[in-house]
Amino acid sequence: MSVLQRDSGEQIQVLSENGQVTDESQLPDLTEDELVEMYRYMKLARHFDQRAVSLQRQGRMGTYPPLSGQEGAQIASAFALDDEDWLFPSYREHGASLVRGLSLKRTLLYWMGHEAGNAIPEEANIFTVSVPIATQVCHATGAAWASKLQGGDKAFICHFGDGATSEGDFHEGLNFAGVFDTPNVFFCNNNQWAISVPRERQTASETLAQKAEAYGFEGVQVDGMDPLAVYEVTKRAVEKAKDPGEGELRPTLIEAVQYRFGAHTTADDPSVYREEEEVEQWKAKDPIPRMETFLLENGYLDTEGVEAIEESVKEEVAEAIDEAESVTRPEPEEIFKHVYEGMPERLREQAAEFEALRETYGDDAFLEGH
Amino acid sequence: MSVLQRDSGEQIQVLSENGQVTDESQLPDLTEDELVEMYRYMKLARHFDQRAVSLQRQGRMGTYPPLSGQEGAQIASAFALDDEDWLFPSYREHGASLVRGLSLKRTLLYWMGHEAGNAIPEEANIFTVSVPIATQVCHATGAAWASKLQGGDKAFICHFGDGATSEGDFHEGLNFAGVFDTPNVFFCNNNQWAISVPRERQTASETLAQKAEAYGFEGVQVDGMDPLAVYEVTKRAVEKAKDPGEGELRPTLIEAVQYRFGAHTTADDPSVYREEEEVEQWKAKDPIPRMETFLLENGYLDTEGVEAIEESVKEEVAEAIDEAESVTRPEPEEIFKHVYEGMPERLREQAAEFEALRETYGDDAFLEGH
Amino acid sequence: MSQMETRGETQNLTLVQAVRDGLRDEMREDERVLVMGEDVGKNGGVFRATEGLYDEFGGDRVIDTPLAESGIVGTAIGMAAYGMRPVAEMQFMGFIYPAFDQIVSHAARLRTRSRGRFTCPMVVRAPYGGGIRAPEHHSESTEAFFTHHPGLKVVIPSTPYDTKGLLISAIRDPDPVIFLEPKLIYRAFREAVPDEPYEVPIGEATVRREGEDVSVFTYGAMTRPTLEAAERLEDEVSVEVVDLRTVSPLDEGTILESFEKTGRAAVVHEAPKTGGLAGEITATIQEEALLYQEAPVKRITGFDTPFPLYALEDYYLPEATRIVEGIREVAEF
Amino acid sequence: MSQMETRGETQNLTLVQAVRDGLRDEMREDERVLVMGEDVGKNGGVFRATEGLYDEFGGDRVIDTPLAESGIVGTAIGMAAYGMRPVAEMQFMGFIYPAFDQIVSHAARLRTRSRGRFTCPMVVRAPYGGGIRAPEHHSESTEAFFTHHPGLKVVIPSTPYDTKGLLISAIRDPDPVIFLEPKLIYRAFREAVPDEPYEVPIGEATVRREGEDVSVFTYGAMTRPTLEAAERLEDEVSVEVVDLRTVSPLDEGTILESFEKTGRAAVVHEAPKTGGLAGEITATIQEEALLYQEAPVKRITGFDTPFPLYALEDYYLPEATRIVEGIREVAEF
Ligand SMILES: Cc1ncc(C[n+]2csc(CCOP(=O)(O)OP(=O)(O)O)c2C)c(N)n1
Ligand SMILES: Cc1ncc(C[n+]2csc(CCOP(=O)(O)OP(=O)(O)O)c2C)c(N)n1
Ligand SMILES: [Mg+2]
Ligand SMILES: [Mg+2]
Repeated sequence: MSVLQRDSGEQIQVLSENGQVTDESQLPDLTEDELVEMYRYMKLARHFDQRAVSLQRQGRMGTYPPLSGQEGAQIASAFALDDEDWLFPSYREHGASLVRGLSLKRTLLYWMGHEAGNAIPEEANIFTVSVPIATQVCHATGAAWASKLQGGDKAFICHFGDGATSEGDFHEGLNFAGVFDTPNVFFCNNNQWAISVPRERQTASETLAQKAEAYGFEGVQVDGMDPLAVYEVTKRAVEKAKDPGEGELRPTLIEAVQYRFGAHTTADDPSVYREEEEVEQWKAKDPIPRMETFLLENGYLDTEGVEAIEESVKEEVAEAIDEAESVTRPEPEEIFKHVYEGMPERLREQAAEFEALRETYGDDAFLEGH
Repeated sequence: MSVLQRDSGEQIQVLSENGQVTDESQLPDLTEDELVEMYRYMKLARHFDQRAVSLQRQGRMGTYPPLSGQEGAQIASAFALDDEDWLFPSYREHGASLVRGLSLKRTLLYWMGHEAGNAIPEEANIFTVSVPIATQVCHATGAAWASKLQGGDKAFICHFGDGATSEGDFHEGLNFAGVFDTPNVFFCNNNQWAISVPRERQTASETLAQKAEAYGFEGVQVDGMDPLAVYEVTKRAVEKAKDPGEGELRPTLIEAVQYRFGAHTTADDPSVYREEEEVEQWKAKDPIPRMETFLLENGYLDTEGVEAIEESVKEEVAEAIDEAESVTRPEPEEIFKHVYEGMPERLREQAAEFEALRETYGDDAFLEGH
Repeated sequence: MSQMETRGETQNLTLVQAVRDGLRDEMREDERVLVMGEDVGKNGGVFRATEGLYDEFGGDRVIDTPLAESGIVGTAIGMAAYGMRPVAEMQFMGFIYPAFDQIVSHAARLRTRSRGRFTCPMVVRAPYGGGIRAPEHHSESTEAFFTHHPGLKVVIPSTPYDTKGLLISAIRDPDPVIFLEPKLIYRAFREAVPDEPYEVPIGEATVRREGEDVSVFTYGAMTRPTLEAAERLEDEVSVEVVDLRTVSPLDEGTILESFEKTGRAAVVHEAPKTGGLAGEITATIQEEALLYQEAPVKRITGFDTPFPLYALEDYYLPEATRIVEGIREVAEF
Repeated sequence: MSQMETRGETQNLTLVQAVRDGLRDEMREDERVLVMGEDVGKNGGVFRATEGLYDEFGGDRVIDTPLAESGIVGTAIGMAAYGMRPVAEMQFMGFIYPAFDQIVSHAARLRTRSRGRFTCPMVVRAPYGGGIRAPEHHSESTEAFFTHHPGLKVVIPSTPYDTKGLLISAIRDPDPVIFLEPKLIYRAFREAVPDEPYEVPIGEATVRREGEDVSVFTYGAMTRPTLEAAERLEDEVSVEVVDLRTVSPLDEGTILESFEKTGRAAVVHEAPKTGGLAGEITATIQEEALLYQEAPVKRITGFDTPFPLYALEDYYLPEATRIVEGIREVAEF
């Protein structure tokens, strides 16, 4: 079993920090339009993120986990999927989910505390957000396994963080994937921090990619802030998941090395545990200017194009916010729905009792307390 | 991080299957007496095992997990510890526990359903048996960590099976050990089977030793039916745990490749899931004749010596059985003891209520049912 | 025993055979159904509950998994969400806890969380309870952990007939069901079980013995000693024995109907008293029927201690003597 | 508030500051005490409950661990057995379940299993409960899982004074204590808290408000809306409010004493109704004091549903209106 690109010096990279192609041989097979689309998605995700953080600041949204810095990994990994493939996100994958068909409005609604934000539309192959760390790894393996048993030909990508690799469910999910040779791509967004815990404190292994060694399949480390490298590595993993070579196992563990520029969530203050200097260093690798330079220098896009994109993402985000904010607070009976397919008697009674109280006292009586 | 002896062809071995020394350089530094003592322990464990199985057959004991075939790994790994070191056993380590000071009588009592069997004597550095698979790995890491924080200089060995490597607690325990650089030796008794599940079904990784790669410390594969190799490898791991070399981490994962000759437990029928042929193949590696040949050929022991040992182990086991069987059924109030340091009021009431009933109806009223 | 439908062919089966029969029938009927767990394949399960299934359905539908309960339940959740109907076995109830997070955080909540977009039609089977001289952790009955969590159903049969019918209902149920099998009586007796698949509805208790003076609510392996106690008391107290069969959601209708008739009740279970189901049932009774109540509801249960090693297990488990005494106390209050 | 000892110097602290104060005092007193968990070190905890401890005691005693709850509790058990006094933090109660097996199978049973040779003097701290507009899984109150298991103690303070005293008692306790902190009121108010270490005994409830007509048993964050409801009802019903403080073992003495005086009771908690502590308390009351009972005990609790996302959480949580209504129902029965 080969484990590629063990240490950081050997990470797969296609674009340098300055947006220059460093390895022609790995340039992905993408059209101009696709490259521009990827870039636009990254800009959209970044702008969305900034607006979401400020919504939270203004009390218009609850706790929110920002993604800035991680657009390269999110957008490019989602982009590398075929239409029929599935995405199993963690809670930070707003960019990846967007590419796969989850509207910004729903993402906003979710973080505004509406269950409706999590009702993935039928046509989008995205699983609901999993908050307990690493638990979704097992779900992704199970779904991929089911698909394989059903004779399907799809890949299942699952995103999680560096911190997630310490959980038992990471281990069990990857181990099952190896044993049952399921069509999975395990995509680790190693953003160097699990809240305040640095990567070195998470595990003594030199890379996270090498953890694949324990499961008998391939592990790859990639520059996670290089969208072209991420695309290429993910694409290959997706292809292998569907059609492995002789003697090869389908799953891959991808470690995408990157950085979270902002706070862990809007409830977090990173200045307590990390130096601004470190952030600055990583900002030099920002995937967005890197991609922009590449597009500009290759003539795939000009400065007007860039400006047009900037305008259009602003509009798109503003519209999504308007839409989300115009959704009224859900009715309390929503609490009782969808617990089971049918409603057990006792639950029906509780709902009725509560409704009666609400009629007597009015809504405000219940909302004042907190 | 070097991972030694990755595949079975490269296992560490000192004695061939015929008891010939294959690698002089690895011959452990043991006196004649110590070598004979190891041999005697192995014989004792084997004989104990056979008698225990027949006690269960005769209805004199409950379910019992046999160890035959695994004496080499158990005895030699326990032997490699220094007096002050600690053992964290699984449920099958009767041999290892014996070496470390747990009497056969107590082991029998435990499997006869007496809590008293688990009351490790103060002078023995053995943790209580852990039945839930792999959970003890975390305890061993925690204890080793505590000892290190206290400035101690001890090693903590933890035994578990091949099946245990699939559990989340194996992963979390080893990962903590790597991060906190704890003085642990993780000793995997890979006996090829987890009840009916073969090693290949447990994980797709080529060896279990290579799983250490995920935790940044050393993994070693050893012929687990070669007591001298096991001793040597364990000894080195114990030494490293106490005094690691420059840049080295303290923990080691040892995979001791071996075979369980008998059933998983007396409740198991291995003929349902494995071929007698396979058992026969592994019997050729039996650690006991191997060690015996080595001792005889080197003149450390003669045939009378062997016979004397056979006699003495029989006596020792017979005595332990007599002692264990002469222990009367514990008093029911034992149920209520040791739940907490003090007895909460409600528990006291339950105990009293039960005692009153027992006085009224007599013991038999409670025992007849089942 | 009561609502048994025995038209058509039947076989005399033990409870564990009825488990296997139910699994086999549903696997034949519905190819989405699969069985997974430790030793369920070639070995046919450590209690032989899945015997023969591997030969009939092959390794893709009767799956020996690695030794990892969270992995088993976690992947089964993914499978269930993706159109399969997995039946995951936990080898003993005492080993279900590594999967606890997956059960309560995901199986129980997937439907709620996704507003019905994803569901989790899976069954988690586990043998539970004491009395078989097993080692530590092999005798638990911690059903109350699962009855406290919304989104789960919890079923505990006490007869072969019910076992097959309830298991089939559980497999067909659109939501996750924890299916606990009283291993003490896996082979204790046989009963006529129809060859054809049939459902015993989830959520319905049954009256195993009619009586006028005291209602005793129980389930699983405790049903038999409870019936025995009722018989012993025949000349003294007329005891009604209600076998709950489903412990979540509880069949309040049947419980209250019986209680309103007798005005006196006891609950019998193996699990520790504090926080056990007996407390929930008692609370429900006094909430809904206090004015009928003539005596405290007696909880005849395991003690508030860990389950002891087997030398003492007979003392731990409620048996006819303790049940007789408890019922008498209620009758005489 | 009742048994407060305020001799000596005091400081006005919030509840979360009292947590930190208790930890710091015990770490100063006893060098075996250490704090471990996710983000408890440099970051001082996501709620700042361990702020400043890392600077004072260093990384060997205030330990940032990898993200692995079973590993945290499992290694803490090994540490506790080996002479340390670990205080393990679970970042939120909703993330305690991966450690459930270690808690119920080991922490709770080590003493029993080894006949006292090994013990587990550890504390597992977790913020619990709703009301802070947090994401999914951040608002659980599943204390009933832990109160059902023998070998554990479960403590839930509702004031800064009690928090420090109970936490110190928990750390000094020879057995494992689950210490649940009502995060809704982490910063809701301040109270004089002695600078010196002191114990508030585990297992003792306290009467927060005396009354004659109805006893209301509650704990944690629900204590405040319950007191508010009692005040609102002042002219109508004389309400006694008992803050349980320890939910395992329950202080039956105080509960029964209050109930025998009033003959009417309600229990208020955030956790779902079915299988929650209210049922256990109700069962205990009717077992021991049925003859005093004049009305059904009312359970004023969370619904039998998963905790909703925050847009609806205010409806889920019992608050003064529902409590007032429930108490009235009891009073008027
Ligand atoms: C089981 C569990 N434990 C703890 C948490 C609280 N928590 C939320 S995010 C987080 C850190 C996650 O770090 P990482 O996996 O690196 O992902 P990142 O947030 O950096 O994307 C923690 C500890 C949780 N959500 N689930
Ligand atoms: C958590 C848990 N799950 C399941 C079991 C039931 N069980 C007991 S032994 C065993 C197989 C263990 O295999 P392995 O780890 O290889 O050890 P071996 O018995 O071969 O020594 C199983 C599944 C258990 N004891 N604990
Ligand atoms: Mg991270
Ligand atoms: Mg094995």
